[in-house]
Amino acid sequence: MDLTWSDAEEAFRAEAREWLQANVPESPLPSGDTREGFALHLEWERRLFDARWAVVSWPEQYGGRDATLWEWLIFEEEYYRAGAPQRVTQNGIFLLAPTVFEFGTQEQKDRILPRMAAAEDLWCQGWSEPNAGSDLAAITSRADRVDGGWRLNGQKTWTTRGAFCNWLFGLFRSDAGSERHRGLTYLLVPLEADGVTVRGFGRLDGDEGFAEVFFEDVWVPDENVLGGVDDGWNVAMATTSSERGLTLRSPGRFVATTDRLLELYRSGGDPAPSPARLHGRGLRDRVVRAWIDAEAYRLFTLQAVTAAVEGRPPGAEASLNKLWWSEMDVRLHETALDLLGPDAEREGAWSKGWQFALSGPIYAGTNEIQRNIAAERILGLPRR
Amino acid sequence: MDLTWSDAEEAFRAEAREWLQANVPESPLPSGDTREGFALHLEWERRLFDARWAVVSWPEQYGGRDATLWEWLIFEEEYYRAGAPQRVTQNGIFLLAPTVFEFGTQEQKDRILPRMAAAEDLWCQGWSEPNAGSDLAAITSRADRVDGGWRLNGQKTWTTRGAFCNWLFGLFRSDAGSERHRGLTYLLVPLEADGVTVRGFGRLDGDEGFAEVFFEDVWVPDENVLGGVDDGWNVAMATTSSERGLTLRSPGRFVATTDRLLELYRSGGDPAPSPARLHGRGLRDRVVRAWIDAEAYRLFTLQAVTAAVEGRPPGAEASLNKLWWSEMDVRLHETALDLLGPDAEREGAWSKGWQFALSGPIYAGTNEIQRNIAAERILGLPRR
Amino acid sequence: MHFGFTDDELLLRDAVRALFERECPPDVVRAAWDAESLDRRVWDALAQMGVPGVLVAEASGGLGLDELSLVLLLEESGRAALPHPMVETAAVAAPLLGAGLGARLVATDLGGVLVPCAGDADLLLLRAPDGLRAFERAAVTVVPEPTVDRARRAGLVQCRPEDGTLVTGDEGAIDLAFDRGALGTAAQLVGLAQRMLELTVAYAKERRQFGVPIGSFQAVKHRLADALLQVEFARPAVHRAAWSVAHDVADRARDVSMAKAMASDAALHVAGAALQCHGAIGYTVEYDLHLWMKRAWALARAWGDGGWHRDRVGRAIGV
Amino acid sequence: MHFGFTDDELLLRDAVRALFERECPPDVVRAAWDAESLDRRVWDALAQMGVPGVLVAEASGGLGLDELSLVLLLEESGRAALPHPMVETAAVAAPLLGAGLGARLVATDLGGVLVPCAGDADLLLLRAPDGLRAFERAAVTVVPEPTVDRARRAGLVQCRPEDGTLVTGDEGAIDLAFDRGALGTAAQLVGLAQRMLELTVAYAKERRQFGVPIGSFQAVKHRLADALLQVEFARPAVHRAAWSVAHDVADRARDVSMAKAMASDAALHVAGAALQCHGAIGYTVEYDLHLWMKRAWALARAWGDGGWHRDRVGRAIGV
Repeated sequence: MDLTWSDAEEAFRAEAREWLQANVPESPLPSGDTREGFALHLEWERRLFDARWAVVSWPEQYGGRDATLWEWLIFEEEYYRAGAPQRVTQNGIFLLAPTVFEFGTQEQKDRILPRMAAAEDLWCQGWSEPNAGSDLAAITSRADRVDGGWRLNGQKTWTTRGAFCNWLFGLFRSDAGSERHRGLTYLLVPLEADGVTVRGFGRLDGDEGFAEVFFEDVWVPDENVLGGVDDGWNVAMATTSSERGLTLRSPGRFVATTDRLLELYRSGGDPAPSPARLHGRGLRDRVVRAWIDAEAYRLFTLQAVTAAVEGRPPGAEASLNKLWWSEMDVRLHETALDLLGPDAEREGAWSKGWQFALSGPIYAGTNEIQRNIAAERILGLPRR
Repeated sequence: MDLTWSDAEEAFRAEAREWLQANVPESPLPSGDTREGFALHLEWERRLFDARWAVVSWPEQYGGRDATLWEWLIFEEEYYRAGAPQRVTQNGIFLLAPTVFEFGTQEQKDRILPRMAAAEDLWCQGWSEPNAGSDLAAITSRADRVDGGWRLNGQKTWTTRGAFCNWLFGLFRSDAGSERHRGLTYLLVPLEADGVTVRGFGRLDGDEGFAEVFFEDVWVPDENVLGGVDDGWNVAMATTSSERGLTLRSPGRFVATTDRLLELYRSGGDPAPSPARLHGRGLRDRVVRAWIDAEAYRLFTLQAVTAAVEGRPPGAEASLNKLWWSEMDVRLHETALDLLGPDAEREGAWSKGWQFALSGPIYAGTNEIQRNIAAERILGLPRR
Repeated sequence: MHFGFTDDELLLRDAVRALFERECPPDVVRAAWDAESLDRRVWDALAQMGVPGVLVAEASGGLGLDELSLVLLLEESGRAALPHPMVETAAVAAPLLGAGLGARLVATDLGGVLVPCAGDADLLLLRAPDGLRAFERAAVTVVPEPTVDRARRAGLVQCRPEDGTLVTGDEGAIDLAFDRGALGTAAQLVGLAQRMLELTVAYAKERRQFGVPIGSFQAVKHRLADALLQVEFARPAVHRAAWSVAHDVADRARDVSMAKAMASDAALHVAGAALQCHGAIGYTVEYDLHLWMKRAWALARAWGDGGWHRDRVGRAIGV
Repeated sequence: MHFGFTDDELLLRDAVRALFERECPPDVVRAAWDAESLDRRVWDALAQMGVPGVLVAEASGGLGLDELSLVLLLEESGRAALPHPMVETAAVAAPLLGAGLGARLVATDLGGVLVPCAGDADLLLLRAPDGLRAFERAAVTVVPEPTVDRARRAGLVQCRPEDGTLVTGDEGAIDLAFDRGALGTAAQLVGLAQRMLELTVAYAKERRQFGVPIGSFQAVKHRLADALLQVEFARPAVHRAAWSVAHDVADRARDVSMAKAMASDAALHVAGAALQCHGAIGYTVEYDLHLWMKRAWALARAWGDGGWHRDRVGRAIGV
């Protein structure tokens, strides 16, 4: 065990920190889940790309730095510490790109990845449907074989930032007679295509963070199939716990939030300091627990990255990872709101963060599903 | 709404308090779940009976005082406040007696109730079997029809204080071809009968609180059938949330324990006061929560007794009642142990109480079963 | 000893519930989010029934009832997520100002710096150095403040004490007014929790995944059973506190604080369970759940949050 | 950066695990409850492998390893619910006393007033006004004290300081000894939790009710998934704290306290889940679970409980 960073890693950290200090906007951008905010975020994404900080762990040829997973973790720590803007490109970079790296043809890599890194193409995810949420395998959106490509019909929903993106990656039922996980194909769909209708709608915090996407005889060419035809489920799942680590939820975000929580505690609550609020009510213990939770998540991640670096394949512990960060994030914000007391209902970073945290136990597989997975795949309890 | 006691009720309380003050043993009796302790508890039970405090809510003819449910609650409050001994007769009084009142013939009432009240007959429960716990309807112990009675074969287990009792009430499969809830008969079995073997075994706290009871061609006469033949399930269940309120878990116990907890908190922990233990760790908030929990349980009970007095039938809310008191009892004792810190591992009232509290979420239908009942019968969620 | 309500109390409750079902569907709540001024139709209907004067003596033109009726009606207003300041008007102001409020709306800063409906109120009851003062709307400045539940229409109020009339300088009377506010808010929280639970149970019965209603999964069942448990134990605490206020017993402050702490916790707990059992649909503003959930977040911490009130209980019980 | 163990560290761990599986089955734990004196066969076997000297330099006859090896071995001792004072001997005493302990057992009051195996120890390390002193068993009086886990064989120790030898008067050295004790106990708690979880998973697969294994019920699955989560996140905290002690970093106390707090909470959490998922069988002394559960209750609060250690973390991080 060696919990120190090498000189090269420290140098990488210093470079990242210096650039971020010089470039992170002084006042926070408006939410990237509004139309105006999204545009401002794109400027930021392009500045990141120009300085080659957009996709540090990617090969240089696609706009990255060939950074190690350790360097990626360091970058993320610095990114959140600097209070840099939310990454509106993250669904492409964290969810689609690992799949392209693993299943894409060279032509697809060259076509997709540089434009994704440069925030020229903006990707949203098309997995969930009105009747396929936790039960994702119930997908009914169809892709019918036509000459040289596919004709799409159906509906996707809960598509994050769908109203602001120009490409969608999604799963479609390509074998009309198939059921459940079989007969699905992973397709890349331009949202400007004829027959596509995108309707944005409001998330809990009021931002237009979601979209429904309707497909009516939409044509996509064969070159937009990622991985094998009818093999979409495996393609999509293979990278959900990618050994490239790119789908790791980086601890930097929670460590940074916890630092803000400690500040809030020390300041006695914002905006009206009132020490009486804090004593004898267990709030100090909860603040310490929050710090411990975030630190434990950082350690769990170091352990996972060590395993990845040593080439040990990741397993169902991705479920544990998700349970931890999502529920920690809720508790952490709840503690902040309890510190704020009556001021908690004010709109602001904590109330926004709280509402966002609440989505954690729901999206990317509800925590009920994650607990099933942990119990069945790690502990070996019977599926029934 | 009127939350005051009448003069008659206050007089009843004063009489009970005075008698208890004069009669409760000065130093606590040894556990009633040991052979020696049980004998000492019987002396106490008989003293209670002689003063007509054993079964206050029963008719006078069976040894009671015809007390109202309100008076019963008052008596229980005073009983626990006085630190009076655990009732080793409670399984008869609280579980069997309501059934006898509802389903027993006059001959059975006259035969069973006075001797139960006087602690001359000591009753234990024979419901669970090795393979029928949460799934009680899986009972396989058999009662076969023979001339003038029944021949019993099989095994019961988790029989509380079974090794010290002389009678068992239990459910037996009287219709050999029946399944699940049907074809069971509620029978009263003398443990001195030929063919009965009782083996006591140790509970978590080391006391011989449990027994296994084996039946090998045990004969019981027809007069020992309670309620209808083959109707035992309904007979047993009809009184699990008895409108007579006798199966209510009285709040007095928890209120008294909470008072002890407040004392413990105020004393800074026993035996080595150390105020540093108590500050900044959320313990004060937990102590207040414990008090609130117990008080809320008292209010919930007042509401339930009001409904009972008004003749409204109780329903599935008995499940809520059980969830609340059993989980509150665990939290309450856990808080006490955390106040004690390193002294918590010492044998003593709190550690004994903690171990006992842990049985609450398990016995009388696990809390998993209770939550199923609450969700299905109160909220109407589908059984699946 | 009798822990229950009279038939008359329950009949009035049923009438008010029917009024809310008719006059205050979710669309009315939703409309309050962005309306220039608060639509008063529901409130006028309530006023016609005399509800704002529930605590005012009959001789003074009120209903002459006590806090037991009050909490039953406020629980209904919580169920409806009524945007109007019913706690502030009926529970806090009316007993102090007596007759003559009619259909007027009152706002107050007794429950916190953020004053709900400050801009919509006809009258404001504000803390001043010498006690509690009443101000006409025109006599104060209101700065709207963005909060998570926009139907609360919260604002910050600036005033010059001399522009108002002294209502009372008696700290005991102000404490009682605060206790009525906290009690009333607790009742609303129970109503909010109850409604969120009902909404979620209905959804869990209907929504199907894996070929079955999601309400048949044990995880969903147990979470909703826990939510029910919280509501069913918070409610009697509110009812008892109502009795304690009505009879001004020695333990009044303790009982109100216990009720507010339990109701705050129950509502937050149920909101969490409701959102998780709904999944993504609950996370949208198009679905109604968020209207109740955000009110619960706000009210759970207004008039003192759970920790604040447990602290007060602790002082009362000597720890 | 490398958050993992070397093959050598893991090989030694595996060898010790095998030893415990062979020499310390549940019967050995059970026998320690009532035995007049502690059976030393397991300990002698450990001593033959050099385990008590894991932290002692090779030059002094030890294994010359560090706290990373120590916690791996102590986790195994927790899994086995070893009744011998391995933390006290290998983690606390050996680094202070150096070579020559051999197979001797050490007891200490550094972790609390209740001294485990006080009557069985050959040597006692006790706090004295001038520091830490070592006493031969014959030089002290031991009063056995009944505790829930009788295999802890706890007692209260009385001594006259002048009957012992001063080991160290340096507060820093004593703090380090305490941190090693807390760290070692945290490792044992993780092992205890792991074993209770395994026992319960095995039972839940086998025990049938309603015609299916109880482990197929979602309530049981989710409870055990939560238990797993606690263990899997506590373990890296223990490993990191071992590194921090081995390298005596500035954050050593913080890291040890975080580890002990997490391990204490995890073990208590898993004990609760294990008992509930077992049901009545877990509530008997004939079944083995209680041997682990009671050890967890005791160790969770020895050497500082979760709250005590979070308080210490809080001071380290400035809240």
